[in-house]
Amino acid sequence: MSEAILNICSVSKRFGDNLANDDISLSLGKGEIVALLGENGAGKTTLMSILFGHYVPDSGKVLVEGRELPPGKPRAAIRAGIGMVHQHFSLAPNLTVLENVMAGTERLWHLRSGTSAARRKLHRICQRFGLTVEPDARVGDLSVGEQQRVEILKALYNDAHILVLDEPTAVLTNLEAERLFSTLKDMAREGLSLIFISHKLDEVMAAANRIVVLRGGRKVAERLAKETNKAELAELMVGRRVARPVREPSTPGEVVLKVADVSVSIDGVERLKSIDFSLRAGEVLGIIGVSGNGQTTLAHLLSGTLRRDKGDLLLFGEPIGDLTVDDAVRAGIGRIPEDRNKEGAIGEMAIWENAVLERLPRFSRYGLVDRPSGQAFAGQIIDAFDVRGGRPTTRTRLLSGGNMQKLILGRNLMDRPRILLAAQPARGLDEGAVAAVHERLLEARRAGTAVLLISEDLEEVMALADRIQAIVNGRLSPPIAADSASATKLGLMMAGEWNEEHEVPHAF
Amino acid sequence: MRFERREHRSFALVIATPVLAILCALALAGLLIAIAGAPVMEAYWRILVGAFGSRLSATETLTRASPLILTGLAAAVAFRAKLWNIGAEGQFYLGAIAVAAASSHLFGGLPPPLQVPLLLVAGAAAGIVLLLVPLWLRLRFSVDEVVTTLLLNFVAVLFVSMLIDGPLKDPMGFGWPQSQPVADAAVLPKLFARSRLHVGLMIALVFAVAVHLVQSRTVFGMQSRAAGLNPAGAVFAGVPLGRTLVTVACISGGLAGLAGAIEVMGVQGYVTTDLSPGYGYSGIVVAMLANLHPLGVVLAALFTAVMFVGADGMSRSMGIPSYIADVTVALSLISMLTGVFFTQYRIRR
Amino acid sequence: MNAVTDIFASAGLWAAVLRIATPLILGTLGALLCERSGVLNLGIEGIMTFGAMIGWLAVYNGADLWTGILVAGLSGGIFGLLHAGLTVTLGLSQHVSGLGVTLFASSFSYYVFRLLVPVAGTPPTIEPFQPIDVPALSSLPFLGPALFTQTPPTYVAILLALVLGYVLFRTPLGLAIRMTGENPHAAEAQGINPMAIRFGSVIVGSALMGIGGAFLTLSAFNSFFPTMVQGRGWICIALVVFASWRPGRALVGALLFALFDGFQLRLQTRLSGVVPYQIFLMIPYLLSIAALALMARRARVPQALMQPYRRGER
Amino acid sequence: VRASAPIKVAGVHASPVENAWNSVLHKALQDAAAEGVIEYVFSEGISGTDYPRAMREYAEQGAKLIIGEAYAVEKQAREVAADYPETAFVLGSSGKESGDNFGVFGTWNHDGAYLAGMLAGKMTKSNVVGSVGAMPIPEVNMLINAFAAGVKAVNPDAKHLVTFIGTFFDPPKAREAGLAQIDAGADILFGERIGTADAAKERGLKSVGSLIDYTPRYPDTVFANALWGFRPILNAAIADVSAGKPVGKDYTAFGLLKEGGSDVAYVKGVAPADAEAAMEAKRAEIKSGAFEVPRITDEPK
Ligand SMILES: Nc1ncnc2c1ncn2[C@@H]1O[C@H](COP(=O)(O)OP(=O)(O)OP(=O)(O)O)[C@@H](O)[C@H]1O
Ligand SMILES: Nc1ncnc2c1ncn2[C@@H]1O[C@H](COP(=O)(O)OP(=O)(O)OP(=O)(O)O)[C@@H](O)[C@H]1O
Ligand SMILES: [Mg+2]
Ligand SMILES: [Mg+2]
Repeated sequence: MSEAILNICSVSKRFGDNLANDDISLSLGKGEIVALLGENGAGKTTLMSILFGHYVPDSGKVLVEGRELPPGKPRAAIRAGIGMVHQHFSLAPNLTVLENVMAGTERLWHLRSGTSAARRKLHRICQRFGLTVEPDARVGDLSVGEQQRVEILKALYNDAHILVLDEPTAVLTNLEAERLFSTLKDMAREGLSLIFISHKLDEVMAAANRIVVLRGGRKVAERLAKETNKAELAELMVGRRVARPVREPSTPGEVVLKVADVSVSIDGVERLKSIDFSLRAGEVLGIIGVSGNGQTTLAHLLSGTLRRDKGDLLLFGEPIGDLTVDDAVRAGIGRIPEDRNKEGAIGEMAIWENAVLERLPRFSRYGLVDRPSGQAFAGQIIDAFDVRGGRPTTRTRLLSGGNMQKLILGRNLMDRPRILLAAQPARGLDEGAVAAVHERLLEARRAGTAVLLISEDLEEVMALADRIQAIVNGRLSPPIAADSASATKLGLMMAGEWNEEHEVPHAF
Repeated sequence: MRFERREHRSFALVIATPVLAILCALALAGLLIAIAGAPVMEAYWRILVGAFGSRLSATETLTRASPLILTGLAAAVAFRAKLWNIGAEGQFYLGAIAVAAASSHLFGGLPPPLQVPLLLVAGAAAGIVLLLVPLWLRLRFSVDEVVTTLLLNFVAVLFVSMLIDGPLKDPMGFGWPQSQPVADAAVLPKLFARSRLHVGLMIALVFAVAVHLVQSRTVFGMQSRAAGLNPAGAVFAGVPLGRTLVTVACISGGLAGLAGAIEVMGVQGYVTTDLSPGYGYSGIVVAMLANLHPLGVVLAALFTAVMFVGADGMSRSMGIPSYIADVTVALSLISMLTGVFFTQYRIRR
Repeated sequence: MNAVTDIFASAGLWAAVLRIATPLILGTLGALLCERSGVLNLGIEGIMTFGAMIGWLAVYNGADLWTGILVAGLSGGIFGLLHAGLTVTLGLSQHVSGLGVTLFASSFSYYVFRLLVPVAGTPPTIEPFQPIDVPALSSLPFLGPALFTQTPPTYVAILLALVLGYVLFRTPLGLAIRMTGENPHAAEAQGINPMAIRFGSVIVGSALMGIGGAFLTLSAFNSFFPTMVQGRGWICIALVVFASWRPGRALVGALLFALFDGFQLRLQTRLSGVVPYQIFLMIPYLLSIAALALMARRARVPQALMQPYRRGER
Repeated sequence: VRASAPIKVAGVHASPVENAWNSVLHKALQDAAAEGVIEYVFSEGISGTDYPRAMREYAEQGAKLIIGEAYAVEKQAREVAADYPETAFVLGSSGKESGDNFGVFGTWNHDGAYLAGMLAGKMTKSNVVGSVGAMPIPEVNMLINAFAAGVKAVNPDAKHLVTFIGTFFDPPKAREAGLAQIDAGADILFGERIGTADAAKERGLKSVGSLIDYTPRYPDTVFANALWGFRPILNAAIADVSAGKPVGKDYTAFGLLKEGGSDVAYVKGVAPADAEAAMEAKRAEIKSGAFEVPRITDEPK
């Protein structure tokens, strides 16, 4: 490792009362891969946004090859060779790949865009790093993985030699993530320097040379990858020893939910094809699958927001036709949506309103909302589930992701649901929060709740589920017992390799 | 420089900002008055006198505020649910013409206690129908309603113009394009003799309180707010999105149509194409001034009416061009909007 | 039916179409530029009014016609600055600010006009733009009188439509504008300053609106009347939608609308009172709504239209 | 008019005072004020909603006579008058007077239009003349019908085209309407709306103006005008007010040619001499009451 190419020196940044970055220093060598690790809200994105000029730091500076970057100027950062792949994609969906890549790269007042030269350059970069995309495709038509590639291409096209990736794998499938990391390693060998942010310790251990841990806005540790291990990193992040809980043996009860031969189409595309499964009281059934294969549809169907085309849903042995949200709530089905910001909570509403919104019949009389009892309910959730950062009347937007997830769990688990539907319950959460969520799910299982766990995280499913089924291209595999599962076996299942029939897996 | 959202607003700020905004608008208007060569201080005094100085001016201010409260509520209700109804002007006109048509062709013979409510309902219904079209386009084709509701305003006024030039033309109107008048039994009672102030003001106030209660206390109010803030979240929580939006549209369009109805039944007696001096459009600004709060709408409508009637009267007593009234209203609306912004955000370096 | 073919065969109709279309072309291009950058500008009706007034006033006070156009453009730009300040800097809701600008700009122009031109009788006149013949082309049979004897601003307007099309789709600046209208966060991540782009687009777009208004008093007519813009600004807003945010189609849309109008005026002289004139006036609005319904699915609306952009806010 | 302290007169104009009709009132009032006969204040661009308030405010401010137009507010205007019996109201109206203090007047300059039509009928070479109007309302209809009747009286074969532009305030549109009529063959235009003469001017043709004298504005184009004068009506109203007589009557007649209210103003020598002579003869007949121009308020075809 040679000279440091990038130095972040004593950067601090305050948002209101919140010290998001507190005197953080960081350096990056040529060809090095540094992983930035930390809990939700630790300040990782903030630090990278300062580096890229989105935010102006309150104090401190950024040096690239010894020269100081002017603060708050993304242009200057780009010129200095910094490329950033944002946590939330920043692409214009109606423009083509080439347009997205080219925008802002030429002098604005040029009389003509150098489209053909740009096309050639993009092609060269694609070749060199093995990132193929169609330059004239409309970005909105691309898959998430392809969009991720466009984000990286944007940075490379600007001749970035320092590449920053903020949670690049959060939305990628395992396969895509693996491919991404092998590309990143190639890049490092070619002399690019990289910083990436991730909550997934496996990735971090596999890809990074060096790991920097932030906690509460401060840098708390810096380790070489070869000198540390996952357990230590988890502890450094959270500040205490965390262990994910594991399920203890139990005997499941009667079947509470049976899905028989159900198909669902959306916009004319059949998303679920004749699926069958049953769920028993006191068990966790894990459904795994690469995203895009129908688990979102399945979650929506059972949440009561989709209609089925054929087949039967049997709740406690009774066929119920189509399930509506009201039915679901009344029947004691708790629902944890996969996207907590979009579906799980309404940020601008108060915590108590989010707590009661889906169960308004219980908290209203003659069409009038019973505010006191709603607020009392929210107070109970806050106490029982350790929701930090707000009172019942606080705007929900102000909660961090982890605390918002606790609120959602709480409103569903407060009433001891008979069935709990949990879609990606720990996605994007840090180690501490993941452990807390898992603990709650297992607690519900102990209390006799039937838990349907839909997840892309194999480790999570293996730790929590009693039985596992895979969903591939809208079809559901037969269940296997979790004890007989291994990562390889599950990987095969997710690729559609199960015994009865041979399906072509969803192309990605 | 950037703006940061205030999580807490001090009471002093909430009071001080609008005061500052009004002062700012008055200062600018004063500049224009001075350019016209009139004494500025006296002009300010005349604005006050023009708005409250006599029984006439006070009742006129309230008369003008009445339809503004209703159109302001129409916008506030819709905007809360993120239904961008820019079409209150058109709904106002359809409400008005529906009243005129219904009174002269359907209910004309009925006694007041029957006819008045029926006509109010007819006016509201017409407003609703006009708003349901863009809502349908939005729900069915995801067409943005800002542009469609805006465009339908012009269609509605042309449609009214066609009716009062044709089937609804008043045969006693000496050929002028105006509708048949509402029946005598349909005229809203006056609140004071020798004034134009009519019970429409009471109707508007009742609706402001009703809308406030509905929004803050009822299940529907909470659901419509959720639908506006985050449709996906609302659907997940079991809010029937389409039904909620349709209900919101019915309230919003109905209020705008009602505004047209009371204006015809309380003030004008028949419909012409200049029945509204932009009540629908001003209603939107009124709603924004009120931060979409129904009770705030009452204050904002009063403020707008005071500014207009006061400045209009001032122009007459000072002999300066009467356009100063609209200029003053526009200036005060713009500076109030800016002021409201600064109660929500602070400047940070 | 004979009447109809007669009308379409007359060069006068086509010449009228270009004339009627000119202010609409300019206004539509202005609104289109604003919307491409993500800002709806409902101030157009007022800005056109003010442009019509101030352009005329400048010429009345001795400026030459092109200076009048320039002054109208500048004044439009200033109102654009106001609108951009309210919607881009402060992030206030765009339709509300736009309605505010219209209310202010139109009443302010009447006020200024009345102060500076105290009336007795009809307002004074200026010597407006005269039609110029395009050399060679204007002597073509039919086509010459139909298309090539217009006043200079008409040619300029058509040229501007082509230029704006080129700028938006062939230059780096245009790409930056489109990206800002689609996703300002993406633009910023590429080193583009979305605030600056929006400011620039709104100012230039509003300047075009001002010039469109000035055409009414400096070419289509020779004096200013309060309320003479008569809803042309709103038609432009409709035309932008009809044109699905493309300058070339905006040109076609404006010409089509002008064709309706010119045709309607000619048809009336032959069959007056058969169809209520209001029907003709409704057509452009209804067509725009229909066009919206047809293409909304294809989602070519600038995705960030009407969404305020605030740096550092998620 | 007696020379006494000027009485206070207020003008309430629904349109901006550029509008030809309002400008006739406005000018007459300004002139009277300049002569010291009255003290004149006015408001313009007053919408229907605000109109009654403007009337009331002027009444409360002590205006003795209020001049304006009741067309869009016939009912309310009478209510206001009833509420202010001390104030005299004389308003342009298609309706009847009411009470002691609410007088009305119509705009009857059709005599002049008829006479201008007689000139135009003899001048047209294409045998087609055209009229551009705002909307088919009675007073506009009456005017255009009278012009057409004048044309037909001297040239029964002439064709008469009519266009309504659907608005009172769009000069560019009136010009387009005029051009459309020229394209349809008209070579003399009767412009009820300003803008029409611009079309004639552009094509080097002749045009007839209405209400006010457009000849100074279009010297080579407008050769005749169907003038309407408000001064006789105003004088009559002022006289009544000063004398303390009720104004609740119809003042229209003061605006007729017979009473010197309206007239034709034409540029001598543009029309053929015999046409001018015939027209002058008819004018004398109208003055003497021997001939009355038909008043037809149906929409012209
Ligand atoms: N735009 C903002 N306005 C106000 N506060 C902010 C803003 N952005 C970040 N913060 C604050 O800064 C802190 C750090 O946020 P940041 O996004 O950097 O966290 P992070 O480490 O990236 O978390 P995650 O792992 O969830 O992405 C947060 O706790 C938050 O309070
Ligand atoms: N625009 C903002 N203004 C104020 N505070 C903000 C803003 N954005 C985020 N925050 C605060 O930042 C903190 C962390 O936010 P952040 O979005 O990083 O949470 P998170 O845990 O990373 O969620 P997720 O895991 O879903 O990304 C929260 O306390 C939140 O209130
Ligand atoms: Mg996060
Ligand atoms: Mg982050």
